[in-house]
Amino acid sequence: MLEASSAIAAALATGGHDGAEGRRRLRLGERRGWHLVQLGHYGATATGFAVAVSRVLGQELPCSSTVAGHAGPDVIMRIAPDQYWVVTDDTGRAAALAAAVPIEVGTVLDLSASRTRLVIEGADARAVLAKLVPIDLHPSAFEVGRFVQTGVHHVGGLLHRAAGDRYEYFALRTYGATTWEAIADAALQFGYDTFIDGDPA
Amino acid sequence: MLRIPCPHCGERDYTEFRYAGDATKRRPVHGTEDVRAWYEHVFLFTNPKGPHREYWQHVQGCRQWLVLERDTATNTVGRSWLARTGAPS
Amino acid sequence: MKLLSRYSGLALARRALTDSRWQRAWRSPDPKPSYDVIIVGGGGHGLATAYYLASRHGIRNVAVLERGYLGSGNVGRNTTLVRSNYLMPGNTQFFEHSLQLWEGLSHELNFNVMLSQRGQIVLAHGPGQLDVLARKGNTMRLNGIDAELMEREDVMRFLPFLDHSEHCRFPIYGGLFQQRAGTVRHDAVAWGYARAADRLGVDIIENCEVTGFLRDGDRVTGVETSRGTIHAGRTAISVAGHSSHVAAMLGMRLPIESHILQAFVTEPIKPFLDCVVSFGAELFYISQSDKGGMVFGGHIDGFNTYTQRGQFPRAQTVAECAVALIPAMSRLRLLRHWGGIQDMTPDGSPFIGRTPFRDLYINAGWCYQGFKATPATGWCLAHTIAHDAEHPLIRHLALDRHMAGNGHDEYGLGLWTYRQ
Amino acid sequence: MTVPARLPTGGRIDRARPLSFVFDHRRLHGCAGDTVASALLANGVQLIGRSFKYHRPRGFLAAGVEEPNGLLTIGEGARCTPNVPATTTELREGLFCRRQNGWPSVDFDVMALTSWLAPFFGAGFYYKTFMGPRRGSWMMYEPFIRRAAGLGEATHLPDPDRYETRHAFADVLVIGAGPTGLAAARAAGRAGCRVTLVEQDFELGGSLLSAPAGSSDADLLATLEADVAALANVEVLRRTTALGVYDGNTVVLVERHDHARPDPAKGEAREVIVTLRAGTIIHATGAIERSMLFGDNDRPGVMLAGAVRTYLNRYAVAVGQTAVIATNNDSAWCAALDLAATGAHVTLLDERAGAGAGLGEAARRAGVDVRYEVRLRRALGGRSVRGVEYARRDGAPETLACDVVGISGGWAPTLHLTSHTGPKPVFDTALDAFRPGPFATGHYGAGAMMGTRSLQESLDEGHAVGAAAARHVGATGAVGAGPACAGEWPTGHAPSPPERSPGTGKAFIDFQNDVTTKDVALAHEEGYHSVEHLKRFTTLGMGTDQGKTANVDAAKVMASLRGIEMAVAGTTTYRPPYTPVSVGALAGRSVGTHFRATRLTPMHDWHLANGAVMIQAGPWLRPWYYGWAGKTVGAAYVEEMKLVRSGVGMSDVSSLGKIDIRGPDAAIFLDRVYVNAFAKLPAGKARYGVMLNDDATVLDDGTTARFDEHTYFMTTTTAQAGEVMSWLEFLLQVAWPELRVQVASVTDRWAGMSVAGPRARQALQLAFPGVDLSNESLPYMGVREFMFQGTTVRLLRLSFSGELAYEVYVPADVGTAMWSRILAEAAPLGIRPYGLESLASLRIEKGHVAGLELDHRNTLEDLGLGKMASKSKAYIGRELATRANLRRPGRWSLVGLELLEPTKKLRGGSILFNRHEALEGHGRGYITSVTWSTEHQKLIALGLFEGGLAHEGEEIVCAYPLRNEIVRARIVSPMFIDPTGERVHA
Repeated sequence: MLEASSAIAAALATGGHDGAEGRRRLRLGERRGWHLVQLGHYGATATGFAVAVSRVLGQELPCSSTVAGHAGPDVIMRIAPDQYWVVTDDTGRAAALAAAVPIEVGTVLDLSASRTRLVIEGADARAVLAKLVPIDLHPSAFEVGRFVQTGVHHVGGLLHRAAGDRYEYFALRTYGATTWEAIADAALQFGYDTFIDGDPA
Repeated sequence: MLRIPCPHCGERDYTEFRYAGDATKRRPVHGTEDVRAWYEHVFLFTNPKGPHREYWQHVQGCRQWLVLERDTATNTVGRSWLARTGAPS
Repeated sequence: MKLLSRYSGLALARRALTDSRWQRAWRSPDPKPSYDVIIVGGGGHGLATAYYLASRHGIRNVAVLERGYLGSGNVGRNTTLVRSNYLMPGNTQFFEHSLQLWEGLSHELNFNVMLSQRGQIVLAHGPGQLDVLARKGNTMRLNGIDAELMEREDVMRFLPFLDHSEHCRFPIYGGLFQQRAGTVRHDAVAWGYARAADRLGVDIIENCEVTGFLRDGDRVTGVETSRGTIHAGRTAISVAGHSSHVAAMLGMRLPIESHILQAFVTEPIKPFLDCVVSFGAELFYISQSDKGGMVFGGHIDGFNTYTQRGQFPRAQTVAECAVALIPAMSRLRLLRHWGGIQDMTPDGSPFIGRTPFRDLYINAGWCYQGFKATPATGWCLAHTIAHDAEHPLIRHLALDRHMAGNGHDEYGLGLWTYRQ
Repeated sequence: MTVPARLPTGGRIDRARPLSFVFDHRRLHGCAGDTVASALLANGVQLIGRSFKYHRPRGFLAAGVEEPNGLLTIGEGARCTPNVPATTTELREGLFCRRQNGWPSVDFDVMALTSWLAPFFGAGFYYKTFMGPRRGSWMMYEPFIRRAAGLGEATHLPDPDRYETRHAFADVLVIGAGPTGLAAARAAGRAGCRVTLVEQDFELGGSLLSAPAGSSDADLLATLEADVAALANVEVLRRTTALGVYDGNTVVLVERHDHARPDPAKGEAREVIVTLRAGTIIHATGAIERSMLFGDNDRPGVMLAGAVRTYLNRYAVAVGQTAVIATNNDSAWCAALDLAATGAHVTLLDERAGAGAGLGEAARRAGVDVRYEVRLRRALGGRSVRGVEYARRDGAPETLACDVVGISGGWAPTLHLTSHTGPKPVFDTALDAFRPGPFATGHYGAGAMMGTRSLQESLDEGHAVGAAAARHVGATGAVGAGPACAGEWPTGHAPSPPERSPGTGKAFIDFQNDVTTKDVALAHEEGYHSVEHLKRFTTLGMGTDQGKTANVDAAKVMASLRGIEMAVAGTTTYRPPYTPVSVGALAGRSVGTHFRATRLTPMHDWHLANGAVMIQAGPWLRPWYYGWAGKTVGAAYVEEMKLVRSGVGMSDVSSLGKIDIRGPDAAIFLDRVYVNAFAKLPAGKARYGVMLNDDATVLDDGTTARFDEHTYFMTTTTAQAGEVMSWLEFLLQVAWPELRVQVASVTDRWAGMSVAGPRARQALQLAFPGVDLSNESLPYMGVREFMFQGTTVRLLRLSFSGELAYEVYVPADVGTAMWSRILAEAAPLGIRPYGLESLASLRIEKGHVAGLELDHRNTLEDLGLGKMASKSKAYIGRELATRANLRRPGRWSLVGLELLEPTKKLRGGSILFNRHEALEGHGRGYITSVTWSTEHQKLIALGLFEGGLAHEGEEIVCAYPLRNEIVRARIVSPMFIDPTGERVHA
């Protein structure tokens, strides 16, 4: 097996940082060992596509463009009117979907390794993100389960509120290190520890 | 700062989008050999001072091309719809 | 009481020590029923055109019609740069002619427009970019225009306070310097041309909005205005920022979209930067005014608008460029930012010359470069109107050039609509 | 420590927290709660600076943001900040400040001589002189003008402080936390919506802060503050200025943290720009007091009456023992009464015949000497005021000795923010000032900024708009009753316009820019009549205070000279920011390395660890050259070229744009996009393609591989990847939505590495044992996807260098592992990495066009690619390519050049000429790219030349006048190596 490496390995290796008060109030990390499948259909094939896909996922595709759906441990996000992301830990997901969706109905594209999944955790996570994304993250406007496609430092990415104080940001892998630096820099005043969630498969 | 209603993502800062010009123009059908028609399509603009329809692409979001109604005299933003649907929803 | 009309140090002393008074800089006449030539638009270009019509072509029965106050458009909203570092055939000669006219303008107009030739450096941030600048510099030299190539070390010596550090995102690799480039006091240009044209008999009519055109078949014979109908032998449109709007009165569609370009000034400080510096990593340029403010600008905001106000994110990206170029700029404080409406064209070059209508001429589409072109535009447009034939320096700027495939893309950026 | 003018009691300062600071090298003392201005006044400092043009001595005019005179340089070294208003700078321990614009010193300033020459230096004098003796003489005078202008001196050192930006959202934004704003925030907060209340001061309260301690107004403030603090949904931002109101209900704020000495190493920012998107905006910005026009009205000690009261009551500064208060309205009576209460001797000069109810009686009780229907003519004194000359209308002047003069010419609503995007100001005759025009839906104004003069009315208005704004955003909670005040401040304004100075001496309108009534008269004389001409001709209102105390008066003086109404005269346009803001704050964290986001390839860390020198390529960092090949780029790239030409090398090409295109109509789609045909490209093959813009200029080139019938893998140039992706999306979503195709950027999904050189196949055979790489199995332009050690590998046999070469793509996370594996396995073959410089040089030798040739001006034919265009199908750009000038013979098109003079150099950017023709004008072409050819052992180049290869074999001249170089070269085919393609097919 070829050894997988992280886009932010070097940055992660430098460790955490004490905040202005000498404390570390946040946890910043990377989630590893996951897969990303992008699904798409054409103008007239939405129904057949939905049927084929939900058979594999065991779950209807979400209609919402703002709230993620769940199929077991998989997270499904409607990223465009005709496109979905399946975020999964299941290595076989892409192949299973590809087998189920004929090309006449839609497309299945394995995008694993194309994104760096950054995790921001802690009570100050919202304050850190407010420095980076032009999105209203007030709990009344951005409930758990919400996701947005937006940008950090003029580069697009996807932000998902995975749990109460846990946010995950899917950065383009080639911008992963620069995005990490921006997040860590924004977290400097609060202080942070770093962690790695899930090892490379 | 302009705030643009993306038909898919909701209202966002205009900086997430890329402006792409006059959406009132109709692109000649692919292969149309009328050079004048292509010239007018590519090079001439109505550029009105007032209500207008224009293309934007939500490049940092859903990457959808959309049509936005906006008043160029005031920057007041109106309706928007996916360009692929071709009409206000 | 004596009225002083000519400007000089002596006249200033006379005004200070005697009961003499200054003559008004320009009269405020009511429009006559007809003129030989009407210029629509009392900005720098329109006033310069009127002045050269009167002074070079003996056509003095001229009116300049201005919707608001004289000089209310882009002539008073720009970052005041003048230069002649242009690459494309046609542009090189045109802008050099303009710079030469600038060099004699204070004397010509008896109005100090404060041409300050402290030089401009355009920076390169990589070897390829320096080659592109070298091509331009070599072309300038071959056309008798001053240009100097600077290597990284030369720039470090010349402007040590630019960011030459290892933290710099886009290291400075070199630059192209033109000593004769510089700045001009922008309002003075409008006022100086207005005063000089007025002395030659040109009527400058403010608060006079053109609302329509008089036509006789395909011939334009005058204008309807908020102050009545005015007949004209020939009519020229020179209304940067509103070109499409005015052309639409004649049913013309132009290769122009209106965009906002913002300009910025800091509080005044003692001499800090002696020349004009243009960043190479992004569009950004900065100089220091005689009053001490750092004057700078960048890209257009990037969408079609007629509002004369900018979007804040552009102010941020421009400020980022300022600090990236000169880290000490961070501590200076921004005093004001404002916007001007700019005609953007598909190839970044303007349109000057005749139109599909007889006796109607247009000057529009100046993109980022209208101010520095002011004297040469006036010069060439006056010639074109006087002779009903394009001046040789503007033959490449015809309104219908794109139909013939004669795009004139100075910066090689391609169709701007897809390149914001 | 003695603080001579500090009152022993009273004020809102904290005497228990003394602070010391340095002013012009003297150590002075103040307290927490002081501004630098109040501390200086408390220390008896009256002369605070010299004016801009005439270098007149100046003291504080105001106590807030409107201050025109009191600008100091604060801080030292790299933290030296010029032109900071002392009136808004919170005092902190150890603060270092100095006065500016005086030489040799502010106390003794030689430049004050200019004041004597003032008659020559009227507004715009420079337009009339400095033109001789010859053209260009201005350059002789300018340095003196430049030196004389400017205020403080800035440092050239990089700013050591940190700035940030932040995004915020609120249902209701209240700007200004005076009584009106507090009442509004209280109401909106009680209704239950998200409220943000911003206040530029470090204390809430606005005008209430100027009330004496223990007064009913002070009690009211305490109550309002407590009410607002009790609401968890109201966010209160102190030391935060609303700089501007922009489209989309966006308000930009700046938070200042200088008072806390932020430590950048701890991530603490000095200033934070907040971009706040508001549901509704409530303007509660109050009003600014106007000065009065009389001779020498700029003498230090002449202050706005409101400032006198603020210094006295808020800061406990004994501003004077013998005071004159001059006014045209009731508000200044408070200052007179409060001063008298401290034991000062106060004379009140009111322009009117009488004052508001009860004021006369109160003044008599307080011992204030009141004189009606009198007007100030002149201030007496030099570096500080010693008295005033005043007169009844048409009466003889009388003098009064005094050590402070408080003036009040009425109040002008602070409407700057409302006019940034909102209504044009309208002139209110009763108010004798401009007020905001009607607001758009969702915007509200209340209190003094609307011209309201009574405290209770302001509270009522604040409460009402707070409730209305809450309703506007759908909040339904009960707001209850509004706050009530116990006392009433005096009301009433005199609509009498300020008259031009009847006295002698200069009457300043714009103190900072030294604009006097005479300058306005001069502008009138010369015809600069419109408010904009007046502003531009006299520089009125263009100082750091943006004429906050000056604009209305100047417009009134001009209107009266012209004999027109103020409504006709109008006012100039207010521009953001409301008060100056650091450029650094706007830049936020986008500075230094973070100026722009950086894009790194999957093998980036490996490159750094293995001696690569990196170079910028748009957002990317790419290896430029490797240390193994040499210490300089010039030496290294030649070694790297030799490696590829003679053995095998590997280069990181991950930055190429990569687009996955799939669907039943993918072939049709590509046929339309590319000039050449792709529909018939067999699966398992790749083809080089070029796409045009609609206007027929070349958009991009690259190779597209077909992996199966419906799946294509497109590569684009690094520079154009984003453009191409957007373009394809446009075509599919807008132009041809009927096509069943999905496109996705997979640039980040795949790591790419090019293995090139005669031994490339051997190298890959070592890396992928068991995979059949024979020429038959994987011929030139063949592609294959296979699994290797659990990883998908895409192998494309393409060549950019002209050698036998392959591009290897693997998922990005195993990029480094694959890269390392190939280097390790093929080590016996001498494989090494090569960088961008040699990559670019190899392609020049092969004659491939790239960035410097693809500059959006060139057509397909110009680049020698005309033959690629299909004649049997339509493609984008086909029609406009037929325009006459694009078909003209003799266009500049691609050629190769070889140097004929081995001792000289070829250089990119050289201009090309025929032999024997004059070297002038624009030439017949230019050189785009140059390299040393290892193959030919000479310098070669690509360029564009008039007529192109029709001139093959001709000798031409390359001119590089920037270095005074002229060299001879020969036009040759751009394909310098292997023109028949034997190597790539090997």
